[in-house]
Amino acid sequence: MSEATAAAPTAATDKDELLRLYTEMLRIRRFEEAAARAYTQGKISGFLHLYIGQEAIAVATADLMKPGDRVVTTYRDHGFAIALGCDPGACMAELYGKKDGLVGGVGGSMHFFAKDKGLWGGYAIVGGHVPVAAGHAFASKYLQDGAVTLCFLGEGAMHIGATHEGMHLAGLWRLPIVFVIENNQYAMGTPLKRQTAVDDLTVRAPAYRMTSDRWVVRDVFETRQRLARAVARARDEQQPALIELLTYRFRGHSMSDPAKYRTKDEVESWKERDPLYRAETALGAEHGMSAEDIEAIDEKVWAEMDGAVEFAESSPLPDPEHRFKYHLVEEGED
Amino acid sequence: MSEATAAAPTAATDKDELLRLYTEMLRIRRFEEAAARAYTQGKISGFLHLYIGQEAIAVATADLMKPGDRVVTTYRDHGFAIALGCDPGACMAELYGKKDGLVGGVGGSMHFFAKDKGLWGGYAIVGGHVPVAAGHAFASKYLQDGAVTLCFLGEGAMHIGATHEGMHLAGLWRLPIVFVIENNQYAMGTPLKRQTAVDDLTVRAPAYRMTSDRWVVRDVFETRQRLARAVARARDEQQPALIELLTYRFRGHSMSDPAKYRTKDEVESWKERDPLYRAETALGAEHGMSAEDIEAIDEKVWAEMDGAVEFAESSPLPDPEHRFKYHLVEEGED
Amino acid sequence: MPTMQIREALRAAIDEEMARDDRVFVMGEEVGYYDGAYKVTEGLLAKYGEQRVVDTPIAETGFSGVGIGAAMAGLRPIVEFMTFNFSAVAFDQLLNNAAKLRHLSAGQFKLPMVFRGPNAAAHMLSSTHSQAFESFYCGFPGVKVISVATPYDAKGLLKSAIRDDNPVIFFESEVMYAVKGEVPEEEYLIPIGKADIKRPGKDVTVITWGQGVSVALAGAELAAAEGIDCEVIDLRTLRPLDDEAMETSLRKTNRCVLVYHGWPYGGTGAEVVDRLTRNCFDHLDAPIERVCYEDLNMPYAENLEKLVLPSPEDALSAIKKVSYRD
Amino acid sequence: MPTMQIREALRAAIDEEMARDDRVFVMGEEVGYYDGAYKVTEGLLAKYGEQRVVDTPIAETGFSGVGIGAAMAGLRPIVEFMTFNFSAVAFDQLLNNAAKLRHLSAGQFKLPMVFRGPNAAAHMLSSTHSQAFESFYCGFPGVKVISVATPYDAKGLLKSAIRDDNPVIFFESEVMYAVKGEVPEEEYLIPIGKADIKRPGKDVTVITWGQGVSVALAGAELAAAEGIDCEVIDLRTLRPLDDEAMETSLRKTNRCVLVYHGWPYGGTGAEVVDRLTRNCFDHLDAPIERVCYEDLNMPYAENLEKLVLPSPEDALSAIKKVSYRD
Ligand SMILES: Cc1ncc(C[n+]2csc(CCOP(=O)(O)OP(=O)(O)O)c2C)c(N)n1
Ligand SMILES: Cc1ncc(C[n+]2csc(CCOP(=O)(O)OP(=O)(O)O)c2C)c(N)n1
Ligand SMILES: [Mg+2]
Ligand SMILES: [Mg+2]
Repeated sequence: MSEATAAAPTAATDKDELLRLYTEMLRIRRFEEAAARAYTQGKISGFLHLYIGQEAIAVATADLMKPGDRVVTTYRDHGFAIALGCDPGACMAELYGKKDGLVGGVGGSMHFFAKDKGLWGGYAIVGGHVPVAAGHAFASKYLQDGAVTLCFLGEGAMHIGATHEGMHLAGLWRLPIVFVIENNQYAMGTPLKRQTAVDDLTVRAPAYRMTSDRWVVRDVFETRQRLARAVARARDEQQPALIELLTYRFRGHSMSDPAKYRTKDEVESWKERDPLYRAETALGAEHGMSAEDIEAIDEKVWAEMDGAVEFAESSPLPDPEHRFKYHLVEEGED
Repeated sequence: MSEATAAAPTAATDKDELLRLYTEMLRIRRFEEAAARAYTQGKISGFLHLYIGQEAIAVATADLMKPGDRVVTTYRDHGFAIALGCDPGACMAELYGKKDGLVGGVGGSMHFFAKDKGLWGGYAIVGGHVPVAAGHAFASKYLQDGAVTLCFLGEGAMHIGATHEGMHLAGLWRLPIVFVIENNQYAMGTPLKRQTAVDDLTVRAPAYRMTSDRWVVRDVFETRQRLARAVARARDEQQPALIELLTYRFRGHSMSDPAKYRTKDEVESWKERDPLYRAETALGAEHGMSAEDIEAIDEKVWAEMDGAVEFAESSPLPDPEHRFKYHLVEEGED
Repeated sequence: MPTMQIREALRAAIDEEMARDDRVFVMGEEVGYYDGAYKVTEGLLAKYGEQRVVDTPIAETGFSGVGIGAAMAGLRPIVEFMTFNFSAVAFDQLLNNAAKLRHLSAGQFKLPMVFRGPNAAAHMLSSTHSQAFESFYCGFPGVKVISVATPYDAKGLLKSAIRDDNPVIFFESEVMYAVKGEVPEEEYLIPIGKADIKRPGKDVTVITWGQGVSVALAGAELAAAEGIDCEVIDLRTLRPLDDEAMETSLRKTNRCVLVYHGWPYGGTGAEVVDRLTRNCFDHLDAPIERVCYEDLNMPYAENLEKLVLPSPEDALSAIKKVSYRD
Repeated sequence: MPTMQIREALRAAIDEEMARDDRVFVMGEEVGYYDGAYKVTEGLLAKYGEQRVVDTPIAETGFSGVGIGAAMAGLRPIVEFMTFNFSAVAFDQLLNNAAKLRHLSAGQFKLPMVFRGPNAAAHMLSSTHSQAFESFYCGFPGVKVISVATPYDAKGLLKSAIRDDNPVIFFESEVMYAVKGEVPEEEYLIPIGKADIKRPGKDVTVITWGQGVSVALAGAELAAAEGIDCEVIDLRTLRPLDDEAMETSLRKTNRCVLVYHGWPYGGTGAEVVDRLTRNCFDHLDAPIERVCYEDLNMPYAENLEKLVLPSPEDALSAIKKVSYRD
């Protein structure tokens, strides 16, 4: 990891841009903190996998996507939903299992879908979405619609067969797709070194005739720029890519995981790389924003998320009849 | 492939050795020719996948194995059975679905098993045996029995998930195993270039932290020697390996495949590399064996295989009650 | 009416639907350059080209998933399993993606696709290659399941399956591809979910599907020779089941036998017994009998395989048993 | 007698068998350093070390296959699926290797191993994480299948499963790991294949297993309040089924209801109905009723999930129905 770390440039130049992306990252973080609070209060149940620490990836991605492009990701999907413009109220209502939830309360945290916003889904079987994402890209090539599919997966998903098969077909068929490994160092409690015999997961790229890239996610601009390069080649040259992003989740695997398997030192060292923290620092130190101005943004964001919680809490439960819907397309339905 | 081809040394020095291995290869070929004839006569049914052209691999392997070592392979398994010392009569009887078959007529061509001879099975689901073979090696490590498992697979099996998972675990856990890809250029009718985006299948070895090797199988001695090197490292250093053997099957995928998908030229060019043909040539040209002496060997081998056919034909059908056996271990059974 | 093989009927269905809608494509191992392992797709590559007749590596999870993803993006894939035995490695894609994604996305996505290929035992292929998958694939919601036994049904139902906006699992049979039958010149569709009376009768209802159909019909002939007049109902669709057709017949005959290729424990066989005994309890004069595989891994040897498979004689015994004539 | 949780009973079974036979080992995701996703294997790594408590990457096909291969080579693996939902990606290994290799090798190999983990719905995990796998894993020969509902049964049956020389599929439940009950201090084994009467009664036989047991018992209480005395039979082993226990009860009560977590189509539920109606046809005063999941993909929302799951009230309705008191 050291060389990738060494190469990382410092943050952005344009203040408004930085402020905009900072705010987007903050919205994700605050959304999840609000969700975590509700979970702790027993208002949300099931599994809740937080994205805290990885927000820059979703924000950078959403920012470079063109209309028609698609994101396919895992159960750790709130960040992409917020970044892609889903209403936090609808997202929160989904976590609450309410009628106004993003998918009407049928999916919960692990299954956010917002097709019109480019979120083609959060998937809960590790690796199972990788061939599906390749299928979206297959359709793009077939229909020549010019869209690129961005498929996100945890580093833990690299070891399962479905991932291999999906990537292999994408490479063989030169599909317009970018696979992005969010290597947050752990699969549940298992550190990378007990998952695989290698350090660098992009070592597999040549086996699929993909290009690769790999960096520590410290800077949302760098992340956007390097991802954009891969997306452009996927779109214009039918060159699929395998990208490994070195990142960290500051919370446990899910809300029920106390994350006792890592040291304080390790967590602290990653906090220094936290793109949100670094953006905030840059806004102050490099762009002269005052602590009050930054605090004001946070308050605005918190207000939005408190509103989301309120919306979720006041949303009704799904109608009992709702459970019969959408299993099959019924005659005349679309 | 060119460089691998270039590096191939010429055949052996010791005549007796060469004669012995030549005879072993010939036994496999004649066994299968006898089986093919019986199939054409309608005496054998089901699938029959011939190994003709690849015999050197099984012979070299059997020759380097130590007691306790295991071979796990695919449905293309007759060659290993003969090479490992299974009685051709029992093998033929299995193809006939007879009582005296290697596994009593329950498995047929695709499922030869002879545990005591080191043949830990022919498997018919592509890739499905790879994790199982890793499991044998896992047990060797656990029990410290010093055995090595040799897992053979077609190049077509490289693209399926089970293969990836099995190899990945073997690499992670440093198991005493050697994976040998018998790249016979086709998976049924699909040539390598439509199976994968790469030419060299050992490109995956680094992803599993395995050593690799790759050569054209023209010479049974070279094959034995290079395989033995990998086996020794697996045994002594817990260093698993991924080996790609460039070879060719001269028949169709199975007896029902007319193999129209390849040119005569291609087949001819591989015939020149045929280790059996080359060994025969060397016996004459380098070791001064007469055509009659060579012919005499062939006659002896044919006599053995005609005997095998006779044995199979006169073997009774399995008892009807036999179908109830071996589904579960019954009380007191072993 | 012209006569054709089931293989040709299936091919005609695919061909017509590909001509009708260019979002329809075929994908699987050896479907293109090899013209299909069992020649169902013969000639389609030549006619429609590589984009629409897609040869795949051996990666059932991969290409099933690609089919699912392509369907979500607006295509209409026909995914061929060389045989359904090889779909076991793709089970997760069928169970957790094909059957669930419309529901999970609250209707944002449709999955108009067909998984098709031969199912159940062929001849002397041993246990891993002789399995009937309806007991696995009928047991969960979100899919439709079809099993065909005649060229007419094969064509009409495959066309309906391709046009259906849901994932359809479509069972054929290696040993039946060459079975011939009449198929109309004009286009027709057969509705999914409707059973068919393959032989009318009044004494015993024989319910069957797939490879069971010819066994059931032969059994019915044997029974006729003994004066028992069987009504043979070919379910054709296994999910959803045509309860009405089954019950109508049973209320008439008051006796029922099932004949099919597949293991006994659970599955469609047990489900039919369960439904009929509950829904027609007072109409049943005898317990329903099932004639199917023995509960064994399929042996390779021909004589053993034959014993494991259901035979017309087995069917006759069961028919006589429910008629209290054994 | 001491009281412990099901989780502790399972752990004790594994611990005792590991102490007894050093060929027994545990393998799965997070079984070691994490002490088990649901803490069943807590403390075992510390006690037995990395060689015998093996954490795996996320590769169910891979580590199931490794377990199978290790069993063939003389070890006795306990393979944990974090939940059985994730076994779907390993289906081929169970179906085509675990269940068949002894047969294919004509008895040259034994496969003494256990696949275990939680099965069926937990609470608000949505459709991919709420599935009951008995309808898939009971349908083929070559395996035994167990489902436990009390600490006593969990310990006694897991020990038997570990000692069994065959592949055993062993179902637990996330939501039942904390259920407490008495477990003897002394060692004991419970034979595989024997059902248990969890509540004796004379009016209606209620057959159940797994998560269904508590629902059935609660339903029986409700029925008792209305004067119907139910006999609740916990199958415990789902393959092979204990026909004798079921039939003995049914011949006494002449009425039967099934209560279980799982989809309705096929599976163990339908199989039991089929067997009982055939074998006890003249003893049945009413058609057997089944209380199980609605035939739907499981929704996340709590209120919807509750409606899909079987409840004591549903059980009561069915009990009254078969008693002609509805
Ligand atoms: C096939 C499968 N096996 C196991 C699980 C349980 N599981 C859910 S998330 C997870 C860890 C995934 O780690 P990683 O891929 O690194 O993603 P991260 O959670 O770190 O984002 C596991 C084991 C699953 N969902 N699917
Ligand atoms: C999972 C699976 N898919 C498909 C098949 C059908 N099939 C049997 S052999 C084969 C080709 C295998 O090619 P390769 O791995 O190169 O081995 P070879 O036959 O050339 O020795 C196929 C597709 C199968 N047995 N298993
Ligand atoms: Mg991770
Ligand atoms: Mg090959």
